[in-house]
Amino acid sequence: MTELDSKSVIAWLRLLGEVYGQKKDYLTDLDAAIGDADHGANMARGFAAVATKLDALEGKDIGTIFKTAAMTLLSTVGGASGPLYGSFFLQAATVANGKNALTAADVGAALDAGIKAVVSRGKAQVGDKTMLDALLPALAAYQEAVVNGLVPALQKAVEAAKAGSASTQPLIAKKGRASYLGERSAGHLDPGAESSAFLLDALLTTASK
Amino acid sequence: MTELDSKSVIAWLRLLGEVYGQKKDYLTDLDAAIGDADHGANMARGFAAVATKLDALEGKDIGTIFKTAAMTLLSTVGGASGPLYGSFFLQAATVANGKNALTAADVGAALDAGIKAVVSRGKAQVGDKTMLDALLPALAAYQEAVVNGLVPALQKAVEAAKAGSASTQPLIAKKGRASYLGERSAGHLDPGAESSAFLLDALLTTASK
Amino acid sequence: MKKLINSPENLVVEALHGMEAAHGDLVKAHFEPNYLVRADGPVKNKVALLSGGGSGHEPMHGGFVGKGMLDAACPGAVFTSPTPDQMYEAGKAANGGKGVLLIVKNYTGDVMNFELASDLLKADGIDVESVIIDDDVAVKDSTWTAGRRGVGTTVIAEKICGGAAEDGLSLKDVANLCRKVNAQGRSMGLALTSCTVPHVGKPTFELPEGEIEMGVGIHGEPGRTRMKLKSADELTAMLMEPIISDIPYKSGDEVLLFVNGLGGTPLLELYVIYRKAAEIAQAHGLKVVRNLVGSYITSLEMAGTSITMLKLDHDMKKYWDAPVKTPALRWGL
Amino acid sequence: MKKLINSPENLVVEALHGMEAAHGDLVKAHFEPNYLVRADGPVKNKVALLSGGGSGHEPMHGGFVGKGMLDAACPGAVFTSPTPDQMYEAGKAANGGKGVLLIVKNYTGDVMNFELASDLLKADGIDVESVIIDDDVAVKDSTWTAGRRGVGTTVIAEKICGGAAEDGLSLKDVANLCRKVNAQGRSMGLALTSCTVPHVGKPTFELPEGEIEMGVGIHGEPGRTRMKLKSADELTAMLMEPIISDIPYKSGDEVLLFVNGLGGTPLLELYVIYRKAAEIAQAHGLKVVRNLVGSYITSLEMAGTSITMLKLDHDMKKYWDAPVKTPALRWGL
Ligand SMILES: Nc1ncnc2c1ncn2[C@@H]1O[C@H](COP(=O)(O)OP(=O)(O)O)[C@@H](O)[C@H]1O
Ligand SMILES: Nc1ncnc2c1ncn2[C@@H]1O[C@H](COP(=O)(O)OP(=O)(O)O)[C@@H](O)[C@H]1O
Ligand SMILES: [Mg+2]
Ligand SMILES: [Mg+2]
Ligand SMILES: [Mg+2]
Ligand SMILES: [Mg+2]
Repeated sequence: MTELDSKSVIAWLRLLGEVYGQKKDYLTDLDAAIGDADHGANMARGFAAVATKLDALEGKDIGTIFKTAAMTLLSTVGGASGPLYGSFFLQAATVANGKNALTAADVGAALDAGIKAVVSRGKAQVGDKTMLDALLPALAAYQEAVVNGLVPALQKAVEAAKAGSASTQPLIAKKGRASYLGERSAGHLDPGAESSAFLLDALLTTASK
Repeated sequence: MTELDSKSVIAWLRLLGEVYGQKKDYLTDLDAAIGDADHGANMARGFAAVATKLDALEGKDIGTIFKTAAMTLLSTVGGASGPLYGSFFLQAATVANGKNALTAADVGAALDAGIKAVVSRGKAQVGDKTMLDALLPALAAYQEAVVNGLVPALQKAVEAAKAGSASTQPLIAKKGRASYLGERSAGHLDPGAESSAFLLDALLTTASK
Repeated sequence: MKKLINSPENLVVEALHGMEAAHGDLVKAHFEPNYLVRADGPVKNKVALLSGGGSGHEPMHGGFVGKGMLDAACPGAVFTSPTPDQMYEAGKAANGGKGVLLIVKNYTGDVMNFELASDLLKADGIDVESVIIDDDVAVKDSTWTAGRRGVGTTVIAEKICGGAAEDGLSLKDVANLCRKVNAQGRSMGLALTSCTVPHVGKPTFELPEGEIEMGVGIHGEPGRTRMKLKSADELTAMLMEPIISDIPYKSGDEVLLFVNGLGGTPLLELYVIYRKAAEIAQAHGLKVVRNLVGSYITSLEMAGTSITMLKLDHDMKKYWDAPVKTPALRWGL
Repeated sequence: MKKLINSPENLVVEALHGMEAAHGDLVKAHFEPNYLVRADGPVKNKVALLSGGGSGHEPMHGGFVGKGMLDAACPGAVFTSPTPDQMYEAGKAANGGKGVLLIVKNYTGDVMNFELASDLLKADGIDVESVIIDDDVAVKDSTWTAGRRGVGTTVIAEKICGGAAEDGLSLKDVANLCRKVNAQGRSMGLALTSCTVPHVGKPTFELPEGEIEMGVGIHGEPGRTRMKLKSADELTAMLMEPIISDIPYKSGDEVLLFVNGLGGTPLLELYVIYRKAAEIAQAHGLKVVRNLVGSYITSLEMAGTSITMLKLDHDMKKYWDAPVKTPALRWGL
């Protein structure tokens, strides 16, 4: 697949519903260690709600799909991840507005807009032990590889997201609930970084079909 | 010993402080099974309080000693056993009033008065799974053997009290907190019957010295 | 055992000091013997209400001392009836000349100790009435046994009779109202976990994961049956059934519904239960016109709930609504 | 996990139904999105107070909706911030024309969701002020981190600002008072046991016999340190020390002392703690002139306590004393 069409976007979001359903306990366990044991439930609840909207989105432009996903996440997830992933899709929607397919460059622009929205809402940066430790390196890797096309760029992005997420383990959290732990937050993966890596991984799976 | 003098009465009460201190957990465990897990603590608290009064009772008549024990038990034990053992000593005191030694017959009269007070306060009878299952048979056995003298009569009383207490195991409680359990109270010893057997056993120990 | 205490021995006295420190405008604590009285008492020409029982059921009874409810409360050791000397001194201190009503929960120990206290007070020439609360339908009622235990209706009776006493009713009338409340109130509870008596140091009973004690007593006494944990709605129905089938009522009657937490159950769960209990009452044609939801008669940290229902009449409603100002229950003042 | 629930999914909605059934005279529940508002609201020409947060901290916030306190409360899923659409609808429903004050506990999720709600309300032309409560001294304060958590001072701020709003103060003035309360309030808590989030089904953390979590958060977030259980007096001193060394005060200042239970700790123990906390405050020359003792900001069934101290001024005292009529806090009405 060289372009991501609206069918694929819907397939991606549907896959995310499944992925977060499966990873619910895993993400919650991570959150129990340095947070409040709800990240898995939050993501599962949000993307299950998104999944119920997808049939009605068949044939809509990708901007509309992203916006619907954004509003659904905003009104069902709550917590920190709700506004963050909500803002991600909301800003990604502005780039995808009116489009029925996204080129590799479009996907890069959407990721850029979405991830910047996460930065501006959460005011975190790389090294703060948040989802941005996965998302920002992934964005950079994607942009570097975008000339090779959608799937190769996504492959690089996923690798970078996974490495970035793994890199959160030794970090002391500076943002989010884990920051209350200070030094005791070190030694644990950040749940949001893991859920972000899953998000991109599912996109790669979808685009590879 | 053929008579119980006031020194021996004080020694008995002092021994009871030790006995209930040692049997505290045992009695509480029994009470936990069919009551509210405080009989051991109640008896230990009450007789520890009695023990603090004993030095000042040196040289007093046995009526005064019993009455002091009664008032102390009434104001420190609480629960069902407080008024019951309190009434026991209060009525025993009326028999012992002004006496510095109790003959075997006097001890019988004191036991009779004390145990009747327990009956009239608690309105229980043999077979209700209470301390009376130990006390009433003990009284009967004592009276039957009183012609043989203090210690032999007490030996019979203690035997009867122990047998009476053991007999409570299969019973369904009709009085006290254990009665709330109905049939579930069967299969457990009654804590008050056990504490009554200890009371008489300590008297035998004292009288045998 | 994990508790925020200094020692089991000092727990009750230290808590009394804390209550006085926190609520000195409402209650005054006395020690040796231990009791709490209204800070503005004795109230002249008002029937004095005195209750008491083992500690570990807070806020009952000490938290209900104040205008419109109790004049005095006697805390025993944890789960152990207080002693006659406490009740006697508290009764004398609370008496405003119009006599003393003793509100006694039906436990052998409480009954006998209050009996002795009543004798002592009467010997001083004080008018005394005693009312025994025995509302727990988990226990079979019978003249051959100790009868039913006194539980949730006690709280309601203390409030209603407190209102009546403030209104100037005589000792006889307040006592009769109290007897009527008892006759029209029924309760039943269940436990999800045991409590741990501080001086015992280990749980009173073992309740494995997935099991509950249906009909538990507030001292952790075993109940009707050990059974599997069910949904809140099913358990609520199991508590309501024996209450409704025992309480004297006809369709259209007004009731007060009291959903009580035993200590370790979150308020969130109590509201889930209240919702279903009110539904069930309505389905039987009962009008729930007053209610109380919260942990008012507890069993230390036991997780569980009890439901109390009282068939109301005009006076009971009026005195329930009357102003009350105590550490734990307060409105209109 | 043993809980009196039907299912983790329906817990919050069923509890809201229960609250409305029990307190229909005070609060009205709305569903999809979920929120509670005053039954007699919106109150014309009064600043509306709106708060919210994850469920599991009851009675906060829903139990504080009513005259003299909150106009609306938004419950999220258990321990999860509510969503902007809830806050937006609740804010519109509560607004009486004088604007809406959002009282937000400082958790990243709450802050971001309330930010979005504030934008939505402002877009509708409604005046909005937001105050972030961050009073938990267990957490190191720093501009480089999420800062301190919002805990017990929230309850006090809602009461005091509720009184100020009833008194007719403007949105700006109520918001500034709220900021001042936050600036003068400090809290710290400790846990003896974990809580169990219903949809997780197992305890959030393991706390072995004999160990406590000092500085725990109300969502079971780990605190400053895991340590051995000590006596109530020692632990109270360990909670009071960081509060007193951080709070701006001088000898002779008046304070409000709030001893809070986290859910599973009996009232009896809270009074033992209050006694010592008041003693310590006095030893520092502070005058404890107001107080609150009870489980008002909880963590499901967690055993533990938190202490909040607020340095009072004349207005805060006046508005604390002002009448309040909510399901969980009531006086003067
Ligand atoms: N300021 C922030 N910027 C970016 N990501 C953040 C920020 N704060 C928290 N996060 C992410 O959110 C995740 C937690 O989400 P979640 O558990 O759903 O919310 P909450 O912390 O409110 O319970 C963290 O693991 C982290 O990756
Ligand atoms: N009515 C009664 N008559 C005689 N003995 C009784 C009666 N009720 C209870 N008891 C005795 O009291 C014992 C319990 O005492 P204790 O545990 O100290 O008091 P409580 O039951 O109030 O906790 C029972 O084991 C029983 O032997
Ligand atoms: Mg979380
Ligand atoms: Mg007992
Ligand atoms: Mg007892
Ligand atoms: Mg959360």
